Amino acid sequence: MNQENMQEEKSFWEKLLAIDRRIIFLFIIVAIALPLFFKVSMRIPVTPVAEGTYQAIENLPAGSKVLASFDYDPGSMPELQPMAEAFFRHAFRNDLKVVIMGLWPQGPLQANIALEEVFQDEDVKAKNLQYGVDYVNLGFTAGNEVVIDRMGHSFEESYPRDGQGTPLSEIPLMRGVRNYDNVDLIFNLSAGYPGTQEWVQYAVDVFHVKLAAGNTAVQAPAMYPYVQTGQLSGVLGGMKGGAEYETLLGIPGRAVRYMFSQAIAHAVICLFIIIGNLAFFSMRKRRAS
Amino acid sequence: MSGEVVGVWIGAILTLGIFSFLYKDNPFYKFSEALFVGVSAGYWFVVTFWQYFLPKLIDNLALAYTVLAVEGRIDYHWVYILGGGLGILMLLRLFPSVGWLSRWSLAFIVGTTAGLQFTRYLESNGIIQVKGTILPLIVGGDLNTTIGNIVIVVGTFCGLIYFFFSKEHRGAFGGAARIGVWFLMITFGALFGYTVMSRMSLLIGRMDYLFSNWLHLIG
Amino acid sequence: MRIKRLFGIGFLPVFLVLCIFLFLQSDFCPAQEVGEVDILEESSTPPPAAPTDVKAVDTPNDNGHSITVTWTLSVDDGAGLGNVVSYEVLRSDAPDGEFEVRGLAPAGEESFEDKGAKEKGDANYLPAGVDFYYKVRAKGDGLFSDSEVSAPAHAYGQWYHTGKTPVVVAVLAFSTFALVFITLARKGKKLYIRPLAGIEAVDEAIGRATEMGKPILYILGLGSADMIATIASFTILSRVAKKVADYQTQILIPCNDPINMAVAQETVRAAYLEAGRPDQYKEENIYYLTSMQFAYVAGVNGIMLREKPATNFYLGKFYAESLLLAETGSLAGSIQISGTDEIAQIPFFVAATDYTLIGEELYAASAYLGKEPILLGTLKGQDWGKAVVMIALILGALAATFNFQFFLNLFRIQL
Amino acid sequence: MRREVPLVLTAIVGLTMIVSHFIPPFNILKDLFEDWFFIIAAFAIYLGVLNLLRVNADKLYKKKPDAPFGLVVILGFLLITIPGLFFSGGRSFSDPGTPFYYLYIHVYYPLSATMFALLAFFVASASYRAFRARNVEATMLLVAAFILMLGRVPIGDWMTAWLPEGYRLGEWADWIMDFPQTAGQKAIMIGIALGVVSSALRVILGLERAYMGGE
Repeated sequence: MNQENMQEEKSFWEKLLAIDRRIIFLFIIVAIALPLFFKVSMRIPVTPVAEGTYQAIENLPAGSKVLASFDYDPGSMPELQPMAEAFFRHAFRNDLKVVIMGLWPQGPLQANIALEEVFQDEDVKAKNLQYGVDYVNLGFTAGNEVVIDRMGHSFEESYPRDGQGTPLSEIPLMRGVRNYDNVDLIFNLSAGYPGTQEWVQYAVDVFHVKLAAGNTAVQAPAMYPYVQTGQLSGVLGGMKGGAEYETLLGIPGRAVRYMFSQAIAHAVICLFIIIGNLAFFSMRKRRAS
Repeated sequence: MSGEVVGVWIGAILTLGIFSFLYKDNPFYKFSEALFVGVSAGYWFVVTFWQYFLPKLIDNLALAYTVLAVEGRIDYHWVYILGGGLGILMLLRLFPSVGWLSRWSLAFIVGTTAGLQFTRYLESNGIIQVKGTILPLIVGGDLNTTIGNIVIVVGTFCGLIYFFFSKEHRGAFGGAARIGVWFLMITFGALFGYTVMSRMSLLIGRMDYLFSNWLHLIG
Repeated sequence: MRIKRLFGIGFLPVFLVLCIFLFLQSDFCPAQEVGEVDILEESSTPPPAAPTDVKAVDTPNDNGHSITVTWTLSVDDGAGLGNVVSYEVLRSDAPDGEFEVRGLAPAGEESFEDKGAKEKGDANYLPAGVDFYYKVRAKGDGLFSDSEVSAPAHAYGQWYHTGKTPVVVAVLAFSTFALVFITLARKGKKLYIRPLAGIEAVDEAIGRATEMGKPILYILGLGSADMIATIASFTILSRVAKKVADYQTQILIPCNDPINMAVAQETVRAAYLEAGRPDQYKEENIYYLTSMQFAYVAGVNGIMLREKPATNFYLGKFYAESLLLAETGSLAGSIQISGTDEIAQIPFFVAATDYTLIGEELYAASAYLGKEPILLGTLKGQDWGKAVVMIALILGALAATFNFQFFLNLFRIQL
Repeated sequence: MRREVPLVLTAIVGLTMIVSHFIPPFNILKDLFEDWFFIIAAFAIYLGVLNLLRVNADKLYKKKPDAPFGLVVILGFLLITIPGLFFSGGRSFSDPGTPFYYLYIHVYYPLSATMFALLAFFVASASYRAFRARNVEATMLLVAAFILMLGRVPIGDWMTAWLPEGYRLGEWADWIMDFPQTAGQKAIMIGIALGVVSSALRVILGLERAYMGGE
């Protein structure tokens, strides 16, 4: 009897060690997909660098103009798109005017995708925002940092027309906006070159405009020195940065949801490692005895 | 249905095709895989044509020809004919009798790589890294940095001992090599753990694509 | 064979016509210089003071075609009126000639490198040996003022880059180590080489494939022949292929790069020839899949699940695909030997494959497998290199602790 | 001719590249050779594509079991090359709005991103299989991975919230990345530099010549 029991138990650990990996895959799918459906507001510790970006936007008085440069492509969507959405929610809530542009060809399209999402919100709908008055999308212009430099003299030089082909002079929002002197903040979402570093070097250092940014997790640490010197108000780093921004904003969105998935998934992996090791050690002990 | 909606459906179906691989190999995955291989090879072919073949070869030769026609002098850019020649030698592989000539192009490529990387690695992976390891072992008033610097110097030293090929790992030398292995293992563990986050982000991004962009289950 | 030739012959004229057509269709035009218009405004505030002491000299340690301009900051830069925004550097070929803008430097900068193109015909051409004159314009709020014109300067090339001396010393030292030990090895000196688990496993892995009657899969990585790791993989492939030929097993090599495919074909053909079995060589087993990272992985994963190779080799340059390949391989039940110099990927190989060659071990592998004394000699040279580095490390740490600046300067490299 | 020319060519080109690092006027050769490299690669892609089409046409011709998928490969190739070469505005082929871009976004990108995302699953299964505290070395790897995995998400900080600030899991993770990880990385990098030097030398001196093929 006893012997039989032992055999059974042994086979349990053995089975656990040789578990079909599809079961592990299933756990990961559930760990990631399920939290996406819950609107959980997880308490996310906020870092000072992320708070810097939030405060730079929060402190602008209503009616201020923000130039938002979208310098990334679909490859960085999971990390940067939540920041883009949170930014628009933030800007529209505080009645800021947004001028969208891009140094990457797909950047302004990413902005449009984010806008579509944000316009579903009841609060935003209620504001009845109008293109050309509350926000405008200038589109993409080739030339990397040269564009940044030229816009210091005149936006019209780089963008004679907006993304839809309307001359800038005919857009109400752009009236009186000649160069960086007429915007109150630049907000930059960047996944590489050209990106935040170029904005610091060619816009902040030369024209003394304020800059706040969001970057991919890989790139963000390289921007910390600029935050330290004050050239950059703050930087959001990766999905976690997006979640911090949403937490500060009080509107938990994609990133917070994503972060919840992320945390659960990490916990599940750690749990699997622990189970694997328990099985491994009990097997070894048995074999030794 | 607009082009965009059709596009999302195509993308979503192909996404599921690749995911089905997790269960087991099946015709749906085979189809997605075959399409992926074909489309990506075509993608690369198109990119190579517009971004390498045309600007690097044809444009340079056209420039040389323009200078000759307009100013009547032989321009530096004619040397690109040699590059084109090496390229054509590669294509001779299609003809077994003269295929061996392609080895000249291969020799050129291998030689260029060996020479370029020789100095590049020695400088950026070698000398600059050694220089970066030259750290003061005692930093007054900063215990954290002091310990950290000692860890870096000792770790790098022992790690290098592990890589010795011509000496047996025995005695004190073997002990140092063992410490070196510990450092390597911590490095690997840390890099593994560090990457898990971004890998999970990718999957979250895909899941969200399926649930929000395609099925609109999440608002 | 017939299909191949048909493709080849039919293809070339089609290809040429295609090229001509596409070229005509494309909008060929040389780069355009974009002029910059400065807006001058009547204003009550005075313009910023001009920078002074403008000097132009040849940029050192280059091949000519570049002149460095330096100046003393305008008194209004940061102080005074504080209205300097940037400096514009202008150039002319005569002191009283027409000056053209060469570039911009932000306020606070005191130098600018006027880098020209080295080819005649390029719009940005800066000839060596021709005198140029410079002036620097302080700009702020649409107003500007120009400095005095500098003394003439011309660009010329240097025959030795003085900032690279440490690299020269290192190149000479390491080459000498290698050559000395190659010579000693030629003379028959026996060299001890410590065993490496990953290398010892190669024979066993090939033997297993023979027993099982299943093929061997060899992945050259995602790099092209422009990476040494890939070239190291070619040299390992030649050893592995020879053993494979001896054992009369099949080796499959799906390639991500057509050049890799060509080199792999040459390598394996030579190995079979050397093993005395040229008739067993099958070129169709070495083929091109696609150059795009994840599509390549999708293809290779399919091969692994359908062909069920007994042994997988992953040697060369690998990126994020490392774990996708290694996990699928383990799912298919293959023995796996991996090696890469891409540090971020080594952990995944360590976790998911049976044996891993870590960094330098990948480069040593072909010498290990070849067992020719000359190649082993180069390994001994490598060890001497390591010894020198380790001594430098200890001395350097001591020098930094006691602040001996002299020693630290030995490692200064100018890029 | 068949063996000697390539060996001599490799040696000459290799040495020229090494020397050009110290002699600025040779930089021009470095740029030129890199351009030639691209040109050769641009020609070689025709070899690759022909090879791919031939392998898959073979599957169809010989009526192998996976013949339909061979056809999918060929059609997939044509699906993107024809619009990419002829109908996407020449050199601005990859701009938003072109057919090439549409295919990139809706076919290539989802496939690629999904394949990349499979890593999440494989990270989990590899961790389960490989992270066993078998011996001291394996334990160190395991512990370091554990700390980093938990330290990068909020869970780590919750678990160690009872510790004083500066000693929580997130900070441990940073410390490991900053110091021991840097040391290990440096040792590997320096080793690689020496390995590259020695391999490059073997190639340039013609000691490794197997890749040049036989007679």
